[in-house]
Parts: sequence; C-alpha cells; structure tokens
Amino acid sequence: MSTIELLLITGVLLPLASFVLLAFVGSKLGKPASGWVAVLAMAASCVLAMVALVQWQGLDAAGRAAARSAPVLWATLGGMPIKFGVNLDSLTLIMFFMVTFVSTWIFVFSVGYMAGHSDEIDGVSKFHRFFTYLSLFGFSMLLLVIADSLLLLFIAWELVGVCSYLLIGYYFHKKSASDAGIKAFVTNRVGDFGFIIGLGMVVLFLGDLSLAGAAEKFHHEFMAGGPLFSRTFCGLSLATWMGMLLFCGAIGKSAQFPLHVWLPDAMEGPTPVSALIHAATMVAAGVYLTARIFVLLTPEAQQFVATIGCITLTLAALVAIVQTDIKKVLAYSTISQLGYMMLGMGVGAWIAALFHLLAHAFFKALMFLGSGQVIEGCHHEQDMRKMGGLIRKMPVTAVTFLVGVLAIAGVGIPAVWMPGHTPFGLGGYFSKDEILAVAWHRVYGENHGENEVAPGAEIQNPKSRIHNAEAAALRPEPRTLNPLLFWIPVLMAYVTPFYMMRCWWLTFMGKPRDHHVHEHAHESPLMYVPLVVLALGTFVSSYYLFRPLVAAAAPHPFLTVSYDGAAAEAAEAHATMISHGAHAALATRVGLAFAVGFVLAWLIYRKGLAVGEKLAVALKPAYTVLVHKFYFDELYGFVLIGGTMALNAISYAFDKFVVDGLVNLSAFVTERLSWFSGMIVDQGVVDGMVNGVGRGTWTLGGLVRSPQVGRIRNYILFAATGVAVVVLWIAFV
Amino acid sequence: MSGEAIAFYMLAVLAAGSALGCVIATNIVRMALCLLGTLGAVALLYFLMAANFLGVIQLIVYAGGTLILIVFGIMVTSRMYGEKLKPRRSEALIGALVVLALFAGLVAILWRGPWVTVVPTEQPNSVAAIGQALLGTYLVPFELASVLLLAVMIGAAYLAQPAARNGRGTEREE
Amino acid sequence: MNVPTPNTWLPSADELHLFSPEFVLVGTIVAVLVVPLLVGRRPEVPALIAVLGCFVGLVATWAVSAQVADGPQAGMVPPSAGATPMLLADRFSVFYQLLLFLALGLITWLWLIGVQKRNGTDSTAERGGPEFFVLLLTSALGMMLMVSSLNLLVLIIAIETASLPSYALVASDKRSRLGAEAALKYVMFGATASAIMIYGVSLLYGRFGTLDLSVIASALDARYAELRSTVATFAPVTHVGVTDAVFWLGLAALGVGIIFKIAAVPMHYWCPDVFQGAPTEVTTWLSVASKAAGVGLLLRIVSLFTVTGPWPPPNLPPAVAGHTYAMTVAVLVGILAAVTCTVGNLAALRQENVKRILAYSSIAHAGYMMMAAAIIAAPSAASGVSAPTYNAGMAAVIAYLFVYLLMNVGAFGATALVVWQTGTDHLSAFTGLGRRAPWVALPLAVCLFSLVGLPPLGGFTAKWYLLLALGKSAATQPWLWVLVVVAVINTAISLYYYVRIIRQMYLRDDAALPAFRPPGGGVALVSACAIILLLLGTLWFSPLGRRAQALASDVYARPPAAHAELSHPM
Amino acid sequence: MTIGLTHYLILAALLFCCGLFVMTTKRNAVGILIGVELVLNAACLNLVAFSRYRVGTIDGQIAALFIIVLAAAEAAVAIAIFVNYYRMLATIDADKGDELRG
Repeated sequence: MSTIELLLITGVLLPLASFVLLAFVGSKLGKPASGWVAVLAMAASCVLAMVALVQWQGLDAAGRAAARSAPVLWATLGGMPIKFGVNLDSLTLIMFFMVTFVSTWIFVFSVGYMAGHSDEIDGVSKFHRFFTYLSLFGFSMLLLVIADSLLLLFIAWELVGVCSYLLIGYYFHKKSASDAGIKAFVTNRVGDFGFIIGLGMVVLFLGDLSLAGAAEKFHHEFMAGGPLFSRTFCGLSLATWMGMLLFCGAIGKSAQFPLHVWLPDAMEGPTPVSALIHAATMVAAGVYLTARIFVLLTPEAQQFVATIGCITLTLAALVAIVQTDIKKVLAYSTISQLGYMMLGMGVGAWIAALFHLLAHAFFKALMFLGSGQVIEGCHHEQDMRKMGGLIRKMPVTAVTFLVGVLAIAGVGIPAVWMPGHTPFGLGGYFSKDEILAVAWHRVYGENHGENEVAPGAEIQNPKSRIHNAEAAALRPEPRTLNPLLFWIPVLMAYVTPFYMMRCWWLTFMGKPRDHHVHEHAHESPLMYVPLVVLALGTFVSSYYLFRPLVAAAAPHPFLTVSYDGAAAEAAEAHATMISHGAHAALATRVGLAFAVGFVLAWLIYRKGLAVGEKLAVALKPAYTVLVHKFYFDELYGFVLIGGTMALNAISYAFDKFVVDGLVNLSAFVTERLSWFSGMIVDQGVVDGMVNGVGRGTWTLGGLVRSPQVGRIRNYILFAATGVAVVVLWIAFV
Repeated sequence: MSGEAIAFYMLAVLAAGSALGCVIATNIVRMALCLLGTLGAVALLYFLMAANFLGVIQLIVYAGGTLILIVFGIMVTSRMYGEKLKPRRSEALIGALVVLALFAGLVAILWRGPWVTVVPTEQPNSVAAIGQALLGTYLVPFELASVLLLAVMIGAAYLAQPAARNGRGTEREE
Repeated sequence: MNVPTPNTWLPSADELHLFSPEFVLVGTIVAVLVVPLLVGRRPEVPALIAVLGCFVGLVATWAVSAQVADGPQAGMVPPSAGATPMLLADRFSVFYQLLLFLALGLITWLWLIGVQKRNGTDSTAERGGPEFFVLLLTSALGMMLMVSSLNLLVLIIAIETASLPSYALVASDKRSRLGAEAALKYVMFGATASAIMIYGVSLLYGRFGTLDLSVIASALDARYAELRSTVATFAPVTHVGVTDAVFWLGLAALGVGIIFKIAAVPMHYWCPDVFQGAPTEVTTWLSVASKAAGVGLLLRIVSLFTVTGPWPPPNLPPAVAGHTYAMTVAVLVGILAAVTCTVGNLAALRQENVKRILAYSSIAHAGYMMMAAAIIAAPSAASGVSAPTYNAGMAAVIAYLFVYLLMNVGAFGATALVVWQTGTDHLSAFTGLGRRAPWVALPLAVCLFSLVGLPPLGGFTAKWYLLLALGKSAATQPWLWVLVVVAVINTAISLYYYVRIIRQMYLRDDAALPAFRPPGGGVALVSACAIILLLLGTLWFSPLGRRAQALASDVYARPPAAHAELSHPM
Repeated sequence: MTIGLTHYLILAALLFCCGLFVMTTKRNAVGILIGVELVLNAACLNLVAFSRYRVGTIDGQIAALFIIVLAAAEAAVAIAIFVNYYRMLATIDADKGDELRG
C-alpha cells in the first residue's frame, strides 16, 4: 500500500474513530468538547488529504500508476471476486480534499451554531449526538469517495442515506422535520431501487463490480457485441438500461427531477446539515457516482442523463424565483446547479461537470453557512421578507455571502477570455461556461479532422484499451444533441444571477423591514471565521486549482469533451476538443448573463424594498412577487413558452393577452408557471406521486391485515377457502 | 344388491348422517354423540374392508379414548350451560358455499383418478402381521410416536394443572 | 424366550450412529425429566441439561457430518424385501441439526434470563422448567426429522411431533391470558392444517401406492420419461402434469401442512396472533426453528421434482416444458413466495406491537426463503450456465437460515429484554431506548438493519446470495426475474417498519422514562448476535457462502431410491 | 353393483367437507376439535380403502393406525389448551379470544 493510499485510508478512518468515540462517550464529553472532537478528526483528515494531494502532484504518470496498489480480495461470489481498494486518481484526491476541507469548516461552524441552540430535547441533551451523526456522515462520504468497487460505493451510499435521515430528522420533535427525514429517506430509496437493479445487471452481465474491471468488461462486451448490447428491451439496449438504472441512484441522491422533492423539505434540518448535504456530501455523491459510472453509459443513456439534468435545472431555477425562505432559495439553487452538473455529464462535459461540482461545493457551503449565520442571528427567522439591511449588523456575513452569489452567478469578464491567458472570474464562471460550451459543441460544433484516430490504431491508455471502432460508436459526436438541451440551460443561466441577487439584496440590503429581527441581529466569530475561509477558498478554487486535477482523472479522452485550451495533459492527446467557435458563441450568449441578472434583480428589488415593507405587513407575498418581476417575467415567459410547458403557457397567454397586454401577460405567465412548477409539479404531482405511492402502500397494508380479525374460525374459513379454490382449479381448469 | 353393498350403504348413511348431525347440532354434547356415531360407523366400515384390527383400534382408541377425552373437555369447560354459541348467519352461509364447492371439486377429482394400479393380492392381514410391521418396517415412526405421546402427556398434564398463584406450589411442599 | 421373528429388526450400529443427534435429543428429554426428580425443581437444572444436550448433540452432528461427507446416506432401511429407507442423512440434514442445536442453546439462554428477570423466583415452578424443556426438545426432535424423513408417514408424525409440543409451549405461561388465546388459535389452526395435510397424504398413497418419497420420485421420473417419448412421437401433448388431478390435489393438501409450518400465505393467519401472544422465548423458537424446518421440508419436497439433466429439456418444446410437474411446482412455489413476502411486509407497516411487527417480518422472510425453493431445475452445463456442483437454491437457503437465526434471536431477545422490563411489547415501550438502555438498543438496531438487508450486515449477505442464486437461475428461466424484482421491492417496503422501531429508539425520547439496567446475560446474547451479523456481513461474507455451498453440494435432495451399503445381511 | 374404491372415497370426501364446515362454523372450541376428528377419519377411511382395493399391502392400515394415535395426541393437547383457555377467559367460545388481532 502506497503512502498516499495510507494517508487516504487514515483520513477515512479518523471520522469513523470520532463517530465511535462520540457514540460511546459523547454524552460524557459534554457540550463543546464533543463537537471539537469531530472537528479535530475532520481537520486531521483534511491535513492528510492535503499532504496526499501535494505528494500526488509531485508524481509523474509512472509514479501515479505505481502508487495504486492492487485491491484486497474480500469475497468470491459465485465466481465473481469482490475486491475492495482505494480508487486512486486525481479526482479521488481532489474530492477527498474538498469534502474534508468543506466539512471541517462546516463542523467548526456547527459548534458555534449548535451551541446557540437549546439542545435539551425532552430533557435529554442531544448536542453530542449531532456530532456523532456528522462524523458518521463524514466517514460515509469519504468512504464513498475512495471506493473503487461499485459494491463498496453502494454500501457507503446507503450509509450516507441513513445519516441524512438521521440529520434531517434531527429536530425530531418537530413533525415537519421528522417527516422531511422520512421523505428524504424514502425518496432516496426509490432511486436506490433502480441503482440496485442496475448493480444486479452489472453483476450478471459484466461479472465484475470493481469500477475499472466493470469498465473493461463493458468495453469488451461492446466489442464482442454481447447480450448487453445485442438484446433490447423497449427499444433500448440492455446496456442503456443498465446505465439508466445506475443513474437512478444519482437521481435520488442528487435530487434530480422527478426525485428532487426531498431536498427543499430537507431544509428542516439544522442549517449546518443543509450546508453539508448541499455542498460537500450527499448531493455531490450523485454527481460523483455519475462520473464514476460514466464509462458504463451508452450514448442513449447519456442523453437520458442530460435530459434529466436539463429538466431539473429549469424547474428548480424557476421555482427559486418565488421562494421567500432564504434556505429554500438556496435549496432550489442547489438543485438547479446539480442539474447543470448532470447536464454536463450527459453531454460529455465530464471535466466541466466535476469542476462545477467542486467549485459549487465551496460557494454553496459558504452561502448555506451564511444563511445559517443570518438565521441564527435573527432568532430563527428564515423569511427574507422580514430581513433586509442586515449588512450593517452582519458585514462579514454579507460580504462573504456576496462572494458566493457572485461565484454561483458566474461572474467573469468574457471579453478577457483567451485561451492561455488569465481570465478573470469566479469558479462558476468557468465551469458553467464550459458545460454550456460543450453542449454547444454537441449541437452545432463540427468535428475537426485533427482528432481522428488512424484506422486500426489502438490507443494505449493507462486505464483501458479502446479500439477505434468503439471510439466511433461511443464518443459524443457533434451535431447529435437536441438543441433544446443547449438553449434551455443557456436561458436558465440568466435566471441564476437573478434569484441569487434577489436573495442577497432582500436579505442584506435596503432598509430593515422587521425591526424586531433587525435589532437582535448579530454575528459571532466562531461562525463567521468559516465563512471567511470558504470565501477565500471560493476565490482560489477556480480554474487553476481544480480543473487540471479533474482533467487528469478523465476516464477516457474519447468519451469526454473539453476545452482545447486545457488539453495539456498527455493522456488527453486524443480527446475530443471543442472549437473556438464555441467560446465566441457563448461569450455573446451567456457571457454577460450575470450582469443582466444582477442589474435586473437590483432594479426590481431596489424598488420593491420600499413597497415590500408595506406589503410584508399586508401579508400579500404572492402579489409582491407578481408585480415586481416585470422584465424577467417577460424573458422567462418566452423560455417557458418555448419549453416543455408550451401548452399551458399558451392557454394562459391567450387568456390574458386581450386583457393586460403583452408585458403584463408575460409577467403573469411566468409567475403562474413558476408557481405551477413549484406548487403543481413539485408539491402536487411529484409529491403527490411520492405520497400517493406511500399512501397506497399504507392502505394496502391495512387491507392486507384486515383479514386478521382475531377469530380463529374465520382464519380457518379463509384457509379453507384457499384450499377450495385450489381444489376447484385442479378439478375444473 | 350384494350383502356387502347393503352393509356399506347402511354404514355410509350412518357415518354421513352422523357427520351431518355434527354439522347441524348446536349443542356440543349432541355433537359429541354424533361424532360417536361416525366413529362407530367408520370402525364398522373397516371391518367391512377386512381391516379388523384397525376397526377394533378405532373403537378402543378413538371411540373409547379420544371421544372420552373430548367429552371430558366438554364437561370441564361447559359451566355456562345453555349459552347459545351460534355463528353469524353470513359466516355459516359463506362456509357452506365454500364447503359445497370444495365437495364438488373433490368428487370431480376423485371420480377421475388416476389411482395406483397394483393388483390386490392376498395380504397378511392378521394382528401378528401388523405387529411385526410396527416393530419392523415401521419401527421408526413407532418409536417416534412413543416419544411424541410422552411429550404430549407431560405437556397436557402441565397445562391442565391449574396455575399456582402466589407461590401456592411452595405451600404445598411445606 | 421368544425367538425373534424374521421381520423384527434392529438397526445396525452404523445406522444408529448416523442418527445419533436425534438419539442425543431423546436422551436429553429423558434426562430433563428424570434429573429434576433427583436434585429438585430448580430452574437452572433442566436448562443446564438442555445446554449439555446441545453440546453433545453438536459433537454428534460433527461426527455425522464426517460420515455423510461422501454423499447422502439412507438410514433405517428395514430388512424386508423391497423395503425402502425411512430416514435420510446428508449435509443438508446435518445443517439443520446444527441449526436446531444452536437455536436450542440460544433459546435456553434466553429462557434462563427470562426466568430470573420476569417474575422473580417464586414462580419458577410456574414456568415449568422440566416440562418446558421436554416440550422444547421434543419439538426440536420433530423438526430434525421433518427435514430428514423419506417416508410420508414419518413425515406426518415428525410434523406433529414438532407441532403438538409447540402448541403447549405457547400456553406455557399459564397466567397469561394472551398466551391462552394464542395457544387456542395455534392448536386449532394447526389441527386443521395437519388434518388437511393427512387427507392429502392419503390421496398420494392412493395415487402412488406407497408412502415412500423415493418411490414417488422415481414414479415421477418414469412419468417424465414417458412424457418425453410421447412428445417425441405425438406432439403436442398439452398440460402433461396438470391432467394428473389426484396427484396435484394430494400435493396441494400436503403443501397446506408445509406452508402452515412456514406460515406462508394463505396459511399465515395464525402467525401474528400466536407470535404476539406467546412468551417471547417461545416466539423466538417458533420464528426461527419451526419456520426453518418448514422451509427445509419444502425444499425436500420440491426437490422431488428436480429435473436431472439439461433444462429446458432438449427434446421438449418449451410450451410443453412449461407444463411439466417441475415447472408447475416451481411457478406455484414462486407465486406463493412472492405473495407471502409482499403480504408480510405490507401488513407489518401498520402494526404498533413490536412482537407483531417481527411476526409479520418473519412471514416476509419466509417468503424470501421460499423464493429459493422456486429454483427447481438442476443447473447444468448444457444450458449455458457454468455448472456448479451445488444446488444454488439450497445453498442460498442455508446461508439465509443461519443469518436469519441470528437476526431473529437478536431482535426477539432484545425485545424480550424490553418487554420484561417494561411489561409491554407495544412500540411505545421502545421510546428513547437509545438513551435508556444503549446496550440493548444498539444490537437491536443492528439486527433490525440486518433484517432489512442493509450492508454491511449479515442480512445483506443472505439476501445477496439469495438474489444471486435467483439471478443465475433466471438466466435460463426468465420468469425468476419477477421474484428478484418482488424481493427488491419488498426490501424497500420493509425498510419502513424496521426503521420505525429504530426511530422510536433513537429519535423519540421521553425524559419521564427512566434508564434501566438490562441483565448482563441478555445484553451478551443480543450483542453476540449483532457482532456475528456484522462479521457475516464483512469478514465472513464469503466464508458463509462457501460453507453454504459445501453443505448444499452433492444434494439435489433427491432421496436415493435404495442404498446398497447399508442394507442388512439379515 | 359392487362396492368399490370410489364409494369409500366419496364417503370420505363427504366426511372431510363436513369436518371442514364444522371447523368454520362452531364457536365452541371443542366443536372445532370434533371437526378435526371428522377430517382425520376421512383420511383414515381413504387409506384403508386404498390399501384394500388398490395397493394390496397393509401400509395403508398401519398409516391409519398411526393417524388414530396422532388424533388422540392432538386431542389431548387441544383439550389441555382448552382447559387453560377456559380458566383464563371463563368461556369456551373461540370467538371471545379476539384480543390478538390486526
């Protein structure tokens, strides 16, 4: 076992040790101490991760290959070896670092946050238990990151699910929190159901659960035209089904449509938990899984991934516009960003998607902790309508939050963008841009001859051997993508800065709208230090730290698409590059989206703040939103009319066109539609579906037990009836 | 009609009639009497089928033992004499329908067969033959049944003994 | 002195040795009865004897396992011409002996704790030490013989030997009103089921002219061969197996008795009521041993239909193959299994009583195990599947049963500790258990997660092997996929009610409820179960699979028609 | 008309059905037990008839013999449980025992 692996394994075990320690003696350690134990363990992991990362960066390709040791045989299942080991590559290291780093600061924040809470619930102190769960969560997530086998990954996956259940339902005496925990758990199980079946298919058709082995067998199967590819079900090959089913797990965990319903509810948990779930761990796990199984996705399965991502990012962005709860805005923005990541995965922008994941982890953790600071400072007030002007009371929080807002909005100066030059911009700028650029390439780009492989040539790759023919069939070819998968995300890129700016402005700027809240607002050092650190991290963690590492881990150049500017890595020599045309096109289309978004948000909520105070008293929030979303509503009205909900929009459009004129119409339609997607799609249809399934099962449970009347004679009668049916069947059928 | 047939039909009517009597009777004592009728008729049918030993056993063990046990049970548990324990009419109706359907199905199946077709030979049918079979071929079930009877006796005795309350068991020892 | 008549027969020493575990059990029964007469009715005495008997029995089992290493051995072959063996000893039955001795030991342990904890000392006589153990051991004897009998008559008596003492055991707490009610229901339902079963056996006797299972198996083979030739000449013959109505009727009625023991749908009605009303240690025994024996018996009966040779049969058109005896039995068992585990899981959702939840959970688990019995065709190289030398379904059930034993003993044991402390088995008794008695709550949580089948616990291992076996067989019999899907969906449903208990223990709390100290022995018992489950899910993952395969090797559980080595020169 | 196997089988089937009906309708627990005895008698009758008319060995009779013994054992346990039940609930009405349900 190499040093790096040892470092990582130790890093994984430290939170576990902390968990065990806290589980047994946590109550004795008492209030602050047990929290610091968890922080220490996670911080130590983070240091180890940094050491490992530095060592890794010092190694050349051969050294890196040598650092990977063979996995340990754990069991042989019907001839299939199950091996566990560390999946050592750049992605693992950077993910590991990100998880430990972000978690450490979230833990620190938690100590401050939870200390301010009454931790006596029914007379029993829960403080240590919170950190017990947090440690277990950290352990599960780290295990998931280093897992090199789908089985180990699945185990960690389930552990993460259990922890999320425990943490979201932490305020279990609140019925909503308890229900939210159950909802998260059950919804995730729905996704896991597909995941399990997918795993079953991997076992049956590939016979290898290790990531590398499964990929190898998959390619072999493809070349041989095995049953996985030759057999079809409902018009899609079994391979496609396998990929889609495996992705189902990610749908659940990363809160993708249609399983995104649990995530906004999950805000019922303590705010640090929200930060942990939304930034570094749980939702990231889905994207990480998709990245790891990327090599098992056929082009059709990729398209499925992209479509899901596109739907998710659209719905969530629209819903975020009308939210008034600060945490819910962030929740929907997370879903939306995850949608971007999945879209990136689906269109082949593997590198960009992961880059976005890492960048997002930092600024989203930052914003959640900021919101936690606000909520804590404002006596558990989460309604933005009652805030405003907090920048004077919480300057650090406000500024750091703004950094996050700028980052998620993708602030950058596209005019400066030239390959090889140092552009200015925050994380989200590069990552989202690259995802969209790749999507553009898939829709309109042309394949330049320089990437073609000589016929019959076999490319040696440290990960797997890929034949020419396969490259032709599996690579993401240009001009194969539905244009909607490019245009909708582009338009949504304008929504993101809008709702984020709205959130920030309503919270921190303007005049205080609720003096009670405002008077008591304060911030505490223990809680804002993490904010500052993460804000700095957001600045640093941009293009030059994350992207090369992620790029080095790309599974196979043929399967991914990336900017040509970053193709420094030797392994990427044959990768599909996108042309310069993409940058040019994007710069004009989305480059200044953030500016447009910010300005419009400012225009509206600057004006709205004056009115807002009055309206907040009048408790007419829906009206406020309706009136003051003029320009944006118009813009997004078109998005939606052009989108999948065209029919609805048009029916409303005709209704309203005559009365209010075009501008009002769009405003109304947009509001209606965001309400629609929020209320109907989210809470009505999908919730209804999930709840309906639950209620159906529940009713069925009652039905099944109803014969259990308690009278023995009737039991005998039921049994006799069964016998009679069988006898009649035998006799007469 | 041969003598065998006459005997069979008489016994069959007795057995079936008693069984139906069990069905109809609401008084538990009458039910036990009807059961006695069935048991006796079946025993006589055994005689008719030349299974004399079995017929005797049926009379001694079943009619003389098991039935007595049942009557004993009735006596112990029927303090509230006269309480009508009638099932609901709907239950009886459903039960009757189920059972009638079952009977129809059974008859249809039993009528068709097929049954094993070994030509019946003159069999050693004496008590000695049965005794030898019990200690020969059927030694294992014989021994097993004896263990079972032992356990059942102990269990039944234990259960039927009234529970000692407040350490009465120890009082008795003193 | 009478000269023994030629037909009187004593088995040889070899044969007796082959069944020494059963004899040990009988000896223990006698000792449990006699020794207390000599040393007094202290509750420890019969328990100690029972444990001692278990140890001796395990040694005897070990000795037998060496004897059957070469293959199944038929035992108790009467000397008369044409007589067939009564009992069978093979690795599968050895496994059952092992399992039952283990279960006996654990239940005895639990009983002792219960005696000390529950009622104080004055009522130990009430608990009927010797009587309890006589009944327990006798039912264990019946269960062992259920799995190893080769003769329908022995089978009936074995089932009754297992059942009758169990009825009495349920009522063994004579001051329990619920116990009395449960016993009444159990005995009535059981008597009905066994009466129907006996009627079915009488029909099978009429159909085949024998009570011997090996003869019936060869008759089925003959019919199968006849069928093949018929098909070759007079295609198409339809519904070959189904025309044999008497056979199916007899089999169905026999099945009623078997699935009563398993508590599978539609003979499951007794199970929740009895499990709830019985004393917890008896519930544990019934849920583990009785069910295990039923599943073993089911596998034995079903494997009578095992088709030796390639599957589907090469010269049989698939449409006809679908109607063979084997296929029909497999599909019927599969349907029952699917319905059973679905009903069990659904009905458990809304229960408020922990023992009842666990009862329904045991119904569901019986369903999972029955799924393995639907794997009926012998694996063969000709069908394209690599040919294992073991019966995949049996191996899966062996692994499953072992894990199931630990999970249930752990879960019921922990429940018992709570019940004895709080006096109620309602879900509310578990409130805040994570604080009040962490050393009971933690193992219980492990056992419950294991019952769900979450990794890295034994329950996952068991389900894994089961699904693997199903999936592999599904390669040639695609309908088995349905079972896989049903099992996975059910696992998802079952999560809800298991987690409910865990939630009650960890996420609900009430400061008014005091912490309590559970008895050390009880904690040791449940912790041991939890730790072993953890090991089975991790380190012992593949050893368990290998051991199960080894125990299921050499058997298609088809009884040998006759056995040359053990026939007597008399 | 000679008496053959089928006659006995139909009679046994009738007894079987009567027994089953008794089991489902009698509220007195002892009544249910009587139903069980009827069904067992049907099985015995079957066995002896097969033995007599088809198989030609005494196996059937021996099986019937064992079943009679089993019936006795079962009755003993059942009656003991009834007595216990009666002691606890002060009734022999099987329907009164419906505390365990759902």
